[in-house]
Amino acid sequence: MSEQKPAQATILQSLNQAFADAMEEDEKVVMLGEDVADPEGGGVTGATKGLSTRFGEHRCRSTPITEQAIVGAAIGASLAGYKPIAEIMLMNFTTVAMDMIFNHAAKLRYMSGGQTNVPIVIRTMTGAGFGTAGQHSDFLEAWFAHAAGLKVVAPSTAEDAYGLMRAAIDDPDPVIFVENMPIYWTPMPAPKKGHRTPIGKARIAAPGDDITIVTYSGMTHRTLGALEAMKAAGVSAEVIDLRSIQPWDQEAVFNSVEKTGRCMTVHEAVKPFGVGAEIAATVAERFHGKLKAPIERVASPFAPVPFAKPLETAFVPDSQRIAETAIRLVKGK
Amino acid sequence: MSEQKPAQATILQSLNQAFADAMEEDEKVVMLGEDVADPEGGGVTGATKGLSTRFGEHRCRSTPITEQAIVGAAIGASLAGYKPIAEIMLMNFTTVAMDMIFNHAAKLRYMSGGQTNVPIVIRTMTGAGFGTAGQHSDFLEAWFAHAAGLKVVAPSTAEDAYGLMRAAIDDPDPVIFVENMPIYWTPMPAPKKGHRTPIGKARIAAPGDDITIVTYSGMTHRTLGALEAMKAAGVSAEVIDLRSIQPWDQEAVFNSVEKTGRCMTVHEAVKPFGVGAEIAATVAERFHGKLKAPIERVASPFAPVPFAKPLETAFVPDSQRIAETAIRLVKGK
Amino acid sequence: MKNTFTPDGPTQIEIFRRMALLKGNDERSRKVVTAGRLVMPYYSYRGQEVIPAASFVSLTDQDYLCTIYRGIHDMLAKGLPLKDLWAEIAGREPGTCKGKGGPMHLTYPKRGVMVTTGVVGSSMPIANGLAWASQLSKDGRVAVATFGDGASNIGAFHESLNLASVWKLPTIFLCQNNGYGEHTKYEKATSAKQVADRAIGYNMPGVRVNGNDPFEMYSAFREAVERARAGEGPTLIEAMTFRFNGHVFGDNDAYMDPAEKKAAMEADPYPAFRKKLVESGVATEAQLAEIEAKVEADLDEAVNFALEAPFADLKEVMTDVYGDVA
Amino acid sequence: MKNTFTPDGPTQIEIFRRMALLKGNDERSRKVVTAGRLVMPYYSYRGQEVIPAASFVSLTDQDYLCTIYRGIHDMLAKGLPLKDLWAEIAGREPGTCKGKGGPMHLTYPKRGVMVTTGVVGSSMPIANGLAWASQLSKDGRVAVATFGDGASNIGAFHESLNLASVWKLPTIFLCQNNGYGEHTKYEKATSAKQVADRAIGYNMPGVRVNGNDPFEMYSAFREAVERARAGEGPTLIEAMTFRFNGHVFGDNDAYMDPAEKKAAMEADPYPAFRKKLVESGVATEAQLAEIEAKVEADLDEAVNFALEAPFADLKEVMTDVYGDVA
Ligand SMILES: Cc1ncc(C[n+]2csc(CCOP(=O)(O)OP(=O)(O)O)c2C)c(N)n1
Ligand SMILES: Cc1ncc(C[n+]2csc(CCOP(=O)(O)OP(=O)(O)O)c2C)c(N)n1
Ligand SMILES: [Mg+2]
Ligand SMILES: [Mg+2]
Repeated sequence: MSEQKPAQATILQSLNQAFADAMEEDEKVVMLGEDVADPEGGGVTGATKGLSTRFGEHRCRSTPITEQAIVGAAIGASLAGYKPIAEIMLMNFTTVAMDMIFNHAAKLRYMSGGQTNVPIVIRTMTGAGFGTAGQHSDFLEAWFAHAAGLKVVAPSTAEDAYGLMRAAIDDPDPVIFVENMPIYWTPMPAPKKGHRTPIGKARIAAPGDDITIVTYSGMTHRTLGALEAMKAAGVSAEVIDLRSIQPWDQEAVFNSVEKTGRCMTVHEAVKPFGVGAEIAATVAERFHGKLKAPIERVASPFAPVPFAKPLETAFVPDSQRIAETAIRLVKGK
Repeated sequence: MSEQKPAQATILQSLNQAFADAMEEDEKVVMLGEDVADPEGGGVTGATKGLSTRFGEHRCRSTPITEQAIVGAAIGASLAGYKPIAEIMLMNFTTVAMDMIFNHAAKLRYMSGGQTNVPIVIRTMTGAGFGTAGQHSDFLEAWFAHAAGLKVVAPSTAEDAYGLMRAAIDDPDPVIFVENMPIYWTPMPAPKKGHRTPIGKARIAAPGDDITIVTYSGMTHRTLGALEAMKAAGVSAEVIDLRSIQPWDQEAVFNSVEKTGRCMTVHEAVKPFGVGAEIAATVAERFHGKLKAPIERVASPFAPVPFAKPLETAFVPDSQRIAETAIRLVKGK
Repeated sequence: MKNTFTPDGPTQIEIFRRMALLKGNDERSRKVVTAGRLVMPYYSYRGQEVIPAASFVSLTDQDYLCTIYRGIHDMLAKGLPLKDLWAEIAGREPGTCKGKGGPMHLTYPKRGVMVTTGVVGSSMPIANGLAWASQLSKDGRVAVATFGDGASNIGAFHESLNLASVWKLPTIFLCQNNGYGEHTKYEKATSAKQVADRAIGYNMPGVRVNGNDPFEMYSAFREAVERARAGEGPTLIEAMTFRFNGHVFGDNDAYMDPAEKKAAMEADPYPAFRKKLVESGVATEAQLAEIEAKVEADLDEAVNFALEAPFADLKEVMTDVYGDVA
Repeated sequence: MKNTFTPDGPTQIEIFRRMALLKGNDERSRKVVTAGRLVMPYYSYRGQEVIPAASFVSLTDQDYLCTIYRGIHDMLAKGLPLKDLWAEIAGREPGTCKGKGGPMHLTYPKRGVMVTTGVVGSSMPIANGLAWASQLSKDGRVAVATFGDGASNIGAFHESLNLASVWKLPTIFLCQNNGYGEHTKYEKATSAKQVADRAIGYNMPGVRVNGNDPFEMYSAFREAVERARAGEGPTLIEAMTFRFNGHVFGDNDAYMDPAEKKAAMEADPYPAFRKKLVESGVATEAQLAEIEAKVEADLDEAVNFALEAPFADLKEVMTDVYGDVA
């Protein structure tokens, strides 16, 4: 096989590419959100740069600061055959649009008995690390995953950012697309044009034998960053990057736990009633009497995100904590 | 002991009594919400009837249909020393006020470093059974329980409706108070004036030896209604009515599972990422290797609530399903 | 104020036909519910028939409607067939939504009934999206959002009117001001002297009309439609009316001034318009009686059809949650 | 329009003092951030100093303020001490919020700084609650919500102004219209010809003023305060201004017309007012220079204090989540 150095891209670039490719291929794909068009800078992080220039401001349209109206407009246009991508700048601001998302986007297919559907993508950024404190950094994917009718994805690589975005745009139902800011600018292997990452399929980010670590989004990288310390302690972990949270890939997790006999979860969202609980409960039920260790959940402490740098740093799970937990579960206290 | 027939009251009456007693004792207790004052009927179900007549419309005030403004007004008044009880008529409409609840009520104490706090109660009704379909019947307590800074309670008896409401009003932090409509009008033993049900303490609704069933709100009654069938099958279940969901009484649940060696959860909210997941994950971790059966979660299917009566009925867990699950877990398939 | 447009004779008769259909349907609904033949939360619109009847004659089947729990009059005026309606509110399988939506979530895209919401205010943001689609497709469709006076105080109203205006969307915001939101009187909830005043804040035309006057209603709505189709943007119409049966059928009217209710019911627009049609020679008594008889016959058929229809299979609880899952 | 109220000489000097404090603080903040001595998201308010400086001289320490991420000028004008501010934005233990709130969530109840929100529009619903408390307590306090032009399009604005009006709350809605919300120009986001027009829809007084003119600003705000204290209800004030440093410090201004920015900066209200004070004989050059020197000295002290102060113990991550839990 040829040893070509693979092309590199960041998640941000890959998203931008996914938008451009989808809009190029299907004129029904449209985009709306605060500052998304080029006269407004093509998005606060530049994720949508170039799109309005290339496809017209009618297809990539900046909105007022008005999240209910943004999601409502996306829903309505989707009912008429469009495939809107709506940006809610930060995940905490989805709270302003929660009625549109939960009572409407998620339910119109069901309540109409299948006569209508809402093929929209709602992209939203989040993640601690920039000192934006209590109202700009929360992970709320567990809420959306608890809402029948919604799908929820959260990529950790450039390939999956592209592939999941394309799959989300194709999808006949509303998809919440969670973007983690701290990993936005990291160069990674670039996606191939047209690539789709199927929604609901996990990825084995690292193979291993002693414990299955289920994670997603930015925490995938911190988990991978913990592997060396684990290895040094003689622990071989299989890291599963869920990619999709609703639905989540039970088969992949089960297959792995079947092999390792141990499981833990890692996410940045606070622990109680988080995504880890659903995974732990499901795995524990399925592997009753067969697990070699209890399932632990590594997550942020049950508090808002603090501002001060040392506190913010302590808040988010780090590789050391992940490694320690895995080692303890495999090797005992 | 004397065998006096205890006085009876409904949850609705007990709530009304709790409001009246609290407003009588503390003039800082105020009430706001749609139609809550007497000229507007004292609440759509009459829960607040008589209060504005007795304490003045300035203390029990009807609002426009404007949930963000309602919760905002409650937050603001609480920052100035009042203890507002805000009604959001139905739990699905909390989505409209989610920013105020999650980004503000829950976090102001933390973000201010403890300088301010938000002692408000947000009461809200929900529950399937009245043919109100997809946007009026959802249980969203798992969302609120995932939010650091909020407390969440959901009584199943008249005594606890009163006792938890008084405790919630006393509480220095925001409390989400979940009321289940189908059990509103059932006569039950009446609360004693001044009674407090401590937040965070569960109640053993029925003692038993073979399995611990953790439930709350209306499902407590359906679980109790399943006991006879279990008994007939030779299964003795301990029913724990959580009463508080955030925080939840781990000690009570652990003590019970220690005894029974088995656990299941029952709630009306949809199963994935629901409250049952947190309980199951926590119990499974704590009792690793010691459980006699896997922990199962009885809950509504992952769908919006349908309108048609037979479908709505099939949607909500019933006593039969609860009994069957418990019997299967204890007796094997 | 003189009306800009006047419905011609056939249009007047068509308005009457829709009013008769709406009125008949409401009366039948209350009868069937009262008799216990059907159990549902019923938000009677009796008294508000003129608004959609006189308005929607200016729409086509391709135009979009987003309405609310109190919206069966809107849907019928937009063309939702009676049988589909009745089977749905009875929760039966042949209902528009297989019985899964019920009276608060009726949907019928074939006639443009795109969304019925049970959340106050939420018809408006979605109507904008439909209007945006029309603007993108350049297909000339308009999107109508109906809502109540109480809904004019909620955030979604504000965001929607603002967006519609800056985007120049072909959305028509049709406020049915019946003087109450649940049990709360307009004045106690709504700061604007009239809802139409709020249009100034969105730099869009706003007009208050007598929603019980078919001519005024027809003219105002048609103006809005023409403006929307011409790409001139949205309009806010506040149509004054009254709900004869309180908020939800069966509530008691204790919160209402009896005199106010009596006066409103005496001014029932239905007999008034009926009389006017005959007196002006636009229609004969016999013609109108025939329309009414047809409504009753259609209702008989629809109600019977619905109440004899089967419920959907229980497995429908789990279908239509997602499109790609069986 | 003639101003109803005119600040007397000492009040003019006090307004200037606050302007000098605000301007000095903003300049220092950008300097400290640029030098890398402090890392934070910084929303510069340079150019908007007149608004709170000329307004809040009519408030007492007991009056309430709810402000936003771009609100450090508001807080300082309301009396937040510099040391508490700087320690907080540096994330240190002696900060107002022990470093847990940071620049977007500064709180200082001792001077009525009750809430600083990072969510657009969310200052308003909470200010109403504080105003309701004043109304209940009959203590004459007013509650001020500040917000931007962009925020005037969000649902919370609408709900808040409506509730304040129907409840006759002593809330003052102070819109600081700097022509942009993030990178979006006013006209592209806001349908109202002027935000003040929206007051009509709430049947409350609404006024647009030159927010860079201390006299106009003083008069309009004082009128609102007197109205609120007299129990006559809320006021909407739209104060026209400009932010000299874009949305968040460090963004590039590509979305802005350079000529527009240049003109605005040339019309900097600070030197203009300074000159006017001297020319009108209200203050001497020496007096003003002394005020400015004091600001610089206080800033030196505050910055040094903050940057030398310790961070809070890591256990603070888990305190202040609930009041009854250790
Ligand atoms: C967001 C929200 N809050 C509260 C309710 C409960 N509710 C249902 S109808 C209604 C009154 C609405 O009044 P109006 O908008 O005037 O419409 P009308 O019922 O008079 O036609 C209320 C408060 C709701 N459905 N949605
Ligand atoms: C609900 C919500 N949506 C989006 C944002 C992101 N955001 C922060 S500031 C801002 C612009 C606000 O503009 P304006 O109200 O004019 O205030 P200014 O920043 O100009 O002072 C936006 C969109 C937010 N904080 N909250
Ligand atoms: Mg009404
Ligand atoms: Mg602005």
